[in-house]
Amino acid sequence: MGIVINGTTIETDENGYLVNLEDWTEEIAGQLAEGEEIEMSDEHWSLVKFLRNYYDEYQIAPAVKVLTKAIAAEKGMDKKEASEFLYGLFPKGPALQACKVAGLPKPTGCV
Amino acid sequence: MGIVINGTTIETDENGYLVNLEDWTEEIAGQLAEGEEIEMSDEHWSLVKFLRNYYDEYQIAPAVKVLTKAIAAEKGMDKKEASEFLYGLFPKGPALQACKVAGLPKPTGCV
Amino acid sequence: MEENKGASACGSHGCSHSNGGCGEKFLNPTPMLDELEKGPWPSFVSGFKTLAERTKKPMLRGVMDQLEYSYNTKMGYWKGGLVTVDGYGAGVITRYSMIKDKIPEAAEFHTMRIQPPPGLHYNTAMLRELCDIWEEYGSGMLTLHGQTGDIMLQGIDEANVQECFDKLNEKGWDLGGAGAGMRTAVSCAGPARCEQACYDNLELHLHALRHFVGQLHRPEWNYKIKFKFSGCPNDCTNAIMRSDLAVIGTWKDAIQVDEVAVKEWIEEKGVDALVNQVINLCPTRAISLEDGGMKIDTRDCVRCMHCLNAMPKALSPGKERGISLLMGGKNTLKVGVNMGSLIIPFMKMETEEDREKFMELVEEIIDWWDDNGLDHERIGETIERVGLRQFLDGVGLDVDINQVSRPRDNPYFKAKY
Amino acid sequence: MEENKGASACGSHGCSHSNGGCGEKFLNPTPMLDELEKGPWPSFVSGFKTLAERTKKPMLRGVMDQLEYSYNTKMGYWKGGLVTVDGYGAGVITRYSMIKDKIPEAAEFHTMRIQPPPGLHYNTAMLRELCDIWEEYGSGMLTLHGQTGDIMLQGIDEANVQECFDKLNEKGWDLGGAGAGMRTAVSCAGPARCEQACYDNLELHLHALRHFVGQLHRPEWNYKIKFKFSGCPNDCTNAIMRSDLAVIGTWKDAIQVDEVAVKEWIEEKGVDALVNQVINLCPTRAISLEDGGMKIDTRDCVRCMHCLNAMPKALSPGKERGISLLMGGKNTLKVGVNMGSLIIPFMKMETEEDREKFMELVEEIIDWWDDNGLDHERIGETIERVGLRQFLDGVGLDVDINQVSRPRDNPYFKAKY
Amino acid sequence: MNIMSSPERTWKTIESGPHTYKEALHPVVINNYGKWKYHEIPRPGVLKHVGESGDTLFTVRAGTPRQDTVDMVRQLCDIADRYCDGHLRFTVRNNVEFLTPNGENVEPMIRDLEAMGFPVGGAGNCVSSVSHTQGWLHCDIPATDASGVVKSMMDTLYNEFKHMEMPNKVRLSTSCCSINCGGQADIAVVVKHTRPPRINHDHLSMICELPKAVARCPVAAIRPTVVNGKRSLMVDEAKCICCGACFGACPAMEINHPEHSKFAIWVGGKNSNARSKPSTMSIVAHNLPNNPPRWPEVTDAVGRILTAYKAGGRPWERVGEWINRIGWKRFFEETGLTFDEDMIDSYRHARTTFNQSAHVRF
Amino acid sequence: MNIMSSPERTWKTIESGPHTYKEALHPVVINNYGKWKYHEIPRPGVLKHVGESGDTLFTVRAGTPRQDTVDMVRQLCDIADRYCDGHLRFTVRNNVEFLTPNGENVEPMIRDLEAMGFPVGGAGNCVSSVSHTQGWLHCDIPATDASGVVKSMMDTLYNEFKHMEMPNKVRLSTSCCSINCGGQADIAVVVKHTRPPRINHDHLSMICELPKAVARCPVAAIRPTVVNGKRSLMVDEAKCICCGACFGACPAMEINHPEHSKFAIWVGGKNSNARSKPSTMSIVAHNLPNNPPRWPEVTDAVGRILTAYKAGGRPWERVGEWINRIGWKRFFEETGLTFDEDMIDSYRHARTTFNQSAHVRF
Ligand code: SRM
Ligand code: SRM
Ligand code: SRM
Ligand code: SF4
Ligand code: SF4
Ligand code: SF4
Ligand code: SF4
Ligand code: SF4
Ligand code: SF4
Ligand code: SF4
Ligand code: SF4
Repeated sequence: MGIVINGTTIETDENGYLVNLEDWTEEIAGQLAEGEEIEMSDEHWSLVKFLRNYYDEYQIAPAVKVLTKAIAAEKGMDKKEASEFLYGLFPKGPALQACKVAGLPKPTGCV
Repeated sequence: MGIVINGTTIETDENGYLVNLEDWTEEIAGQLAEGEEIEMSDEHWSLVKFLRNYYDEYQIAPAVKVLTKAIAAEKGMDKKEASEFLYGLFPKGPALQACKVAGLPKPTGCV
Repeated sequence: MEENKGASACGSHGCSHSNGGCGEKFLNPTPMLDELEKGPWPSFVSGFKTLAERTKKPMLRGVMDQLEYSYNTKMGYWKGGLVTVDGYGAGVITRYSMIKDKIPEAAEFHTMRIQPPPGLHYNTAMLRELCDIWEEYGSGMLTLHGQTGDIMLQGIDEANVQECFDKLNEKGWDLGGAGAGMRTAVSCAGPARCEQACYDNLELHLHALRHFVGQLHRPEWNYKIKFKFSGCPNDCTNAIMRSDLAVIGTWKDAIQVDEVAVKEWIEEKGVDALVNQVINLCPTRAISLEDGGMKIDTRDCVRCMHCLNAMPKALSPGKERGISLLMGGKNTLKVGVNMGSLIIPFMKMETEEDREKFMELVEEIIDWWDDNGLDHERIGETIERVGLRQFLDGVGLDVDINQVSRPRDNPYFKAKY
Repeated sequence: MEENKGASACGSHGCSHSNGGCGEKFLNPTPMLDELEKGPWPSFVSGFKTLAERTKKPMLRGVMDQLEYSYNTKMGYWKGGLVTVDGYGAGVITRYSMIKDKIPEAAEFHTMRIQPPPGLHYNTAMLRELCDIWEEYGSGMLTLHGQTGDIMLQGIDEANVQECFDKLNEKGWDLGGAGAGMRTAVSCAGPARCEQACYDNLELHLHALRHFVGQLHRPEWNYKIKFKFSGCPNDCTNAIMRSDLAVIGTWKDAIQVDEVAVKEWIEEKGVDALVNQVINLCPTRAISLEDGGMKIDTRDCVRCMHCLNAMPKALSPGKERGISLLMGGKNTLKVGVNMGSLIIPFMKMETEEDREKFMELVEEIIDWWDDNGLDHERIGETIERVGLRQFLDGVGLDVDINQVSRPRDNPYFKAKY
Repeated sequence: MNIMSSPERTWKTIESGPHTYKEALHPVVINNYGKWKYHEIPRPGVLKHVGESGDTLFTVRAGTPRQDTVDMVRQLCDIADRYCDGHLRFTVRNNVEFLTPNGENVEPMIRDLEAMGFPVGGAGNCVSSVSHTQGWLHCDIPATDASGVVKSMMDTLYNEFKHMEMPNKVRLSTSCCSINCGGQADIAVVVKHTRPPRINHDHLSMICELPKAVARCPVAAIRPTVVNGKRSLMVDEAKCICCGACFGACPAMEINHPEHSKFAIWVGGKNSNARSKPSTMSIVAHNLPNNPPRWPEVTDAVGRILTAYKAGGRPWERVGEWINRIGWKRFFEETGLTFDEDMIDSYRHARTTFNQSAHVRF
Repeated sequence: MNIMSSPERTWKTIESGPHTYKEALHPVVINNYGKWKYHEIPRPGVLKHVGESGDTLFTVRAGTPRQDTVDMVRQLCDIADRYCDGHLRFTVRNNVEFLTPNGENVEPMIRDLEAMGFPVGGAGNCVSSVSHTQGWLHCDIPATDASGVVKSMMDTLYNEFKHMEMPNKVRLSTSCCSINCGGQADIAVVVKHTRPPRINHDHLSMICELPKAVARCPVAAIRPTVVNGKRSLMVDEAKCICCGACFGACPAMEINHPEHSKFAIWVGGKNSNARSKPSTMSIVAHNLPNNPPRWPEVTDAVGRILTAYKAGGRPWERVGEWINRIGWKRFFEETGLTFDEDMIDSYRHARTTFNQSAHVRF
């Protein structure tokens, strides 16, 4: 399947992830978020930036634990609050939704 | 104690080893050999060269095993013959006599 | 036919039916699978066929076709993905087919893991409810139970997941664990039926999994954590090997002995049997033969359970009961299989306060692992890598000789000086 | 006095005697050592004093002074060096004092390691000979025996070493091992006195150490190799832990049972004792209680020796006797202590041919280690590092289930495909 | 935490965790909760529990395929409603248990269950159901179908499930990859890969997080490389121990193979603390072919082990304890299996499996 | 090989190896060689051997200091000449044994030996002599004097040597550094360094082969450095496990310290295969001071262990087997010693010492 941007079809897999990661743009991110019924705020975009920077540096998506700790540290929350904040931003979870919107590879081994 | 070369006393320990390894010269080697009642031949000098080169490269004296294998390889002997050849050259053993003549550190841990 | 591979072919026998069965049957031919309908043991294939022919769900036909294909090619064709419900990051095992072009009816086949009641105790109302909802939204296939302890509702489209969950949740069911978080737990029958149970494992199971419900649903640890709750050291839940946190009931005082029943046992079975089947099998020689009878030296007993198992009428666990906590069990991945090791030799486990105190301890333990563990490292691997002593220090637990089978046999540590 | 430190001071009490005793005594005061003359156990200090006062050897006075100094400072002051005899690279343990300026009479104190007869069997002629030579050339102190198995003749000047050795050699004595070569061996009393001996360990000891005499005297391996020869699995030489090559006598067939003696034992000690002291202590439950008597299931017996030890009149080793070879024992250095592991479950060891065949095998083993071992790595360390299977392959030995306590519990190997 | 995100959703999630259990307990169970005195096994598949109160409760256990259907579960519920006042449970080993205080219900219940195809048995000293996993039906990394292996095995072991003729309980497990989700057991049949992974470079560069795959390898056999201009990985086959961990991290590391993914058989696993400490399993056969639909080589080997154990085990010895008494040498002789050099441990702690004694078997 | 090198030397070396033994054997021994039937221990320190022929042989065992003199050996020879036709032997544990077929020689021999200060005993279920090493008398790396420790201990254990009141044999050993040349024993007293080595940089650069010292360290704690312009080494104290291996390779790595080189006590070593497999020792006390000339803290601890074992051990249990039955917890309670966190293994294979069971002691 795919999403259409300016008449071009960008290929996505059955979970809506980009098949070719180089296709990512902020515009595409917005479309991916729409598909998840997520309204992007500054907090959302801040998280997307964090994810993309992390991936650039390490070539892996951050584990949810890493993400949660980063948010807790930045916002002065405990781990539980940070987790709830994260799921507030992305109700179906950082793996499923945040990484998708950020254009990172689809995480495996979450079973 | 020491040995005297050209009027200079070169310090040696109670086993006759050079205290300062930089003092070594072929002349000193000859004197050390004399002290052991060893008449230096080409074979002896060849072994001394091997020892000094090895020490320069590795900063340790070759284990007797290494020495024996090297001789066996060079002369086409088996290990037993090489060992006997070695003790023929230096009757009290490569550790005690050959390393001393070659100006290497006194081996430890031979107990 | 090969030219029909864009449509659903009639399984392996090459029939040209498209998106349909063969003849009047709903299902395509599955000769390999059919072999497994023979023989006396109940056949999962027969069960699947019956269900499919009755409900005529295309997903069932697709799954059967793909399974048949696997049996022929000796390869698997499912791949992972990410499907979940609102607010949860785990609990649905996503499965997309790698050969959906070949078998489109098997394109998706997700599983919902559902937490059962502790001890796998049910009444028929619960089960009928579960079945009705599952037949409505899913395939009708289910596993009772998954090895970790879940009810596995196998086979649902992504489109139906949220609604199915809502219906189940309404009836008291909740998703089970997956990913790097708390997993669903298992309890043995416990005090509901077993005379050996040394604590209320069913209640502790419920308490613990409610305590960690957030981390079960929204995994965020290094890797998974599993609890298993066995009522006694027979360990009928295989807790020691199959859980990171093995809670095993035990006792501190003497085995309760019914002398009359002991005599009856000996009269029935004989002194040879007493020696060969009981005395000689005590691992620490706590039991001696004394004038044709048995004497148990309590201080040598390690609560292995054998004599109680051999003489159930005559012997019972002591009165001072509680739990031992063993940690670090896991299977073979990476470092090889590990049995759990004893961390807490004994804790009382009778009251609500006892359970709360235990939860606080487990929180400490998990925090330490969260801070010190590497990615994808089980807690047992972390303890081994970092050191048991460092773990105990880090969690604030006392050193106890029961934590080791022996003190070290090497002098290689730097003592205080 | 401090100003006399260039000369030999009168030990720790500061007496001003120079190179002489205190008063009419030859020895200087040694108050710390004197403490060890008290109490009922034989005192090495008393022995030393008696010898020194009789022989008035300065070396003895020096050694006593230095030992006293060590007792006061809690430090040792000997250092190594290289002293040997012609044609040998090992056998004399060189000791020079690090404080010869302070205690010049202790400047040198070398030890000659001498190989004893196998089984430490002596006649008085041998020992008197040894003592006479040692008193003439050395200190007169000796150790019977060193832990590896040598007679240690402690305390000789370098100047006397060659001549002393020649005199000893003339009488049938030879130097023992040191350094990276074959070491002196130990045998238990063996068939000379022990009813449990399953092979002639004294003869094999002699044979083996003669076979490797060259590598004992001229070390050229990675590190040391030790043999120990125990006549049975009681292992009275501690072979399993204290040797690289532990040769332990054993048997293949059934334990020989004298039924009459068994009955007598039971009559004397009782059935309770039979159960508690024999049956319940068999490690593999090979022995059962049967109608008040014992039944040994030969196939379950692992030749541990216990029942034979408990009932020496009634039970004896089987008739089909030989040796097991265990390898890899060592103490704690670097990798921690290792017991030897079983490499050859059984070899006949009766004839000269048997002994020759065993020597060939050991040569193969040592060659493999020589080729694959790292510097200062015991053969057991090499086998562990490289792998037991690679060792067996490399030496041409058959794989045998007895070599392991169990097959592997992990699937982590690459099988043939 | 309460979640409400989908606009058309009306239900508000209740994170309830495990289902409650008290309503699942039979009144007689509730009355004797924690006050049971002893039990007996009056006949195969039937347990009789006696409380301190004198109350008795009967448990009738029956085998199920584990891979069930709603139809099958409803049948079980019918039985429970008819004989057990609507109460039943499942065992950790996937058997179903029906609980009744009425002794006279036992016989007819057994008849009905057997008629439905559910064999009554699995209690006491017998072969119970096989702990097993999902295989080709659902898992993303299986090399076989555990359920098919189980059906094949239990067809041959049916009578051992229904009678009590073993020295002690026999626990079997089957798993579809080396991870062995089925667990440690008296006898386990587990997939064993024999060949290193073949890397699908196209997939890898597209779908995998390369550093994660590298980190999964316990022996550092995976290295980065470039293939067709894209970052990829390569496997040092000399180092690879065929563990399959990389496949779990990244499906492009294809270790499954129709021919080279075989079966191994393991024995001696024990989780209980009875007598000896719990023990892990040891490998006793491998390179057995993956032969659906009946896997004959596998069932044959399991059969030989069980035959020898049944004949030679002493009362209360588990399979591993029987082996410890008779020795591994005799185990291989009596089962006709072969000890080979691959069975010598070469992984971490291998040293500790050497026979560091003169305890020897002939 | 025959060697003749020193000009004034007349003897030509005969590489004979071990001294021959046949001439050392008593005629009765020769006649019954390999044909002994059984033995008894009729009284402490006396063994009676009976051959298949009916011949009997008595062995009288006496303790020696191991660190002997020619005077002492001649005394022993006098005894042997007087009572044993000139035959004697030494045990692997440094006791002396006198062999005679004449029963009437036993009593007077014992009297003479005791009069000379050689205690008769050490056979059967008692505390035998202590296996020990050279210490400050001769070794180049000792932190204590093993012979002094032995004299002190055996003074307190004298009666246990002379009687048979223990559950089984008790083997003791003492070693002067962590290498433990004295071996694994029921109870061992071994030096344990507690502080990393202090490097004598002057000596090091002069006398040591630096790479050899680096290679000796099992935890890679030694690194090259430059001190005063010369190549030298440094120790990472955080990594160092105080093993002392570097000291053996190079005396400039000074790990011995009058205060920080202490004693540890170990129990449960067993070399025999009787009953249980051979076992290594476990540490049960450490940080005991090195207090010549009587080492009271050490002898006290050993005494407490022996008292508890003597009181609580069952027939045939070695110290380690007694502990396995009663449990480590009770061992520490009954001996008054303290289990501490340093006793938890942290070295290779530590995992295998965790208690992987629910076997627990209270
Ligand atoms: C129902 C069940 C617990 C549950 O909540 O599901 C259960 C129930 C009982 N177990 Fe169990 N065990 C159950 C799984 C286990 C397991 C786990 C497993 O099957 O994988 C184990 C550990 C196995 C292992 O070691 O790996 C287990 C190890 C034992 C033992 C120890 C056996 C031994 O000697 O090693 C006993 C003692 C005995 O046999 O009397 C025991 C005893 C019992 C008793 C007799 C307890 C009692 O007093 O009522 C129960 C009936 C046993 C029977 O069926 O023979 N139970 N028991 C499980 C039935 C499994 C099945 O369907 O066959
Ligand atoms: C479904 C189930 C087998 C079954 O048919 O019952 C299962 C199936 C999988 N297991 Fe498992 N494991 C299941 C119980 C176990 C158990 C047994 C237990 O929990 O009692 C173990 C051994 C205990 C343990 O945790 O080690 C187990 C050890 C593993 C491992 C290895 C963990 C290790 O440290 O060694 C993995 C690998 C991983 O986590 O990446 C794994 C991974 C997996 C994955 C997620 C592999 C994958 O790549 O997808 C499988 C998903 C199959 C699927 O399609 O649903 N599974 N797995 C069990 C979970 C059902 C449930 O929730 O009730
Ligand atoms: C003389 C000696 C062998 C030698 O050639 O020197 C010897 C001789 C005998 N030993 Fe031993 N053993 C001797 C050192 C050993 C050692 C090594 C040691 O002392 O370090 C061991 C291994 C100890 C260990 O396990 O670490 C040893 C483990 C045994 C055993 C097994 C004990 C056990 O149950 O674990 C027996 C069996 C017995 O006690 O009946 C035994 C039995 C015997 C018998 C009874 C054999 C016989 O039938 O004649 C001999 C007299 C025993 C006695 O003194 O009580 N011997 N025996 C050693 C005397 C040492 C001493 O002076 O005290
Ligand atoms: S673990 Fe113990 S309490 Fe639980 S069912 Fe088994 S025997 Fe009963
Ligand atoms: S429970 Fe086990 S350890 Fe305790 S007395 Fe009984 S058999 Fe022995
Ligand atoms: S090892 Fe065996 S043969 Fe040798 S003395 Fe000891 S009991 Fe006798
Ligand atoms: S020698 Fe040991 S294993 Fe053999 S029957 Fe006797 S006690 Fe048992
Ligand atoms: S054993 Fe392997 S293939 Fe089978 S369910 Fe578990 S992870 Fe999947
Ligand atoms: S199969 Fe295992 S050992 Fe081989 S490359 Fe993959 S992770 Fe590494
Ligand atoms: S134990 Fe240490 S100090 Fe004592 S003799 Fe052996 S190496 Fe030397
Ligand atoms: S004492 Fe041991 S660990 Fe410390 S530096 Fe020396 S060799 Fe290394």
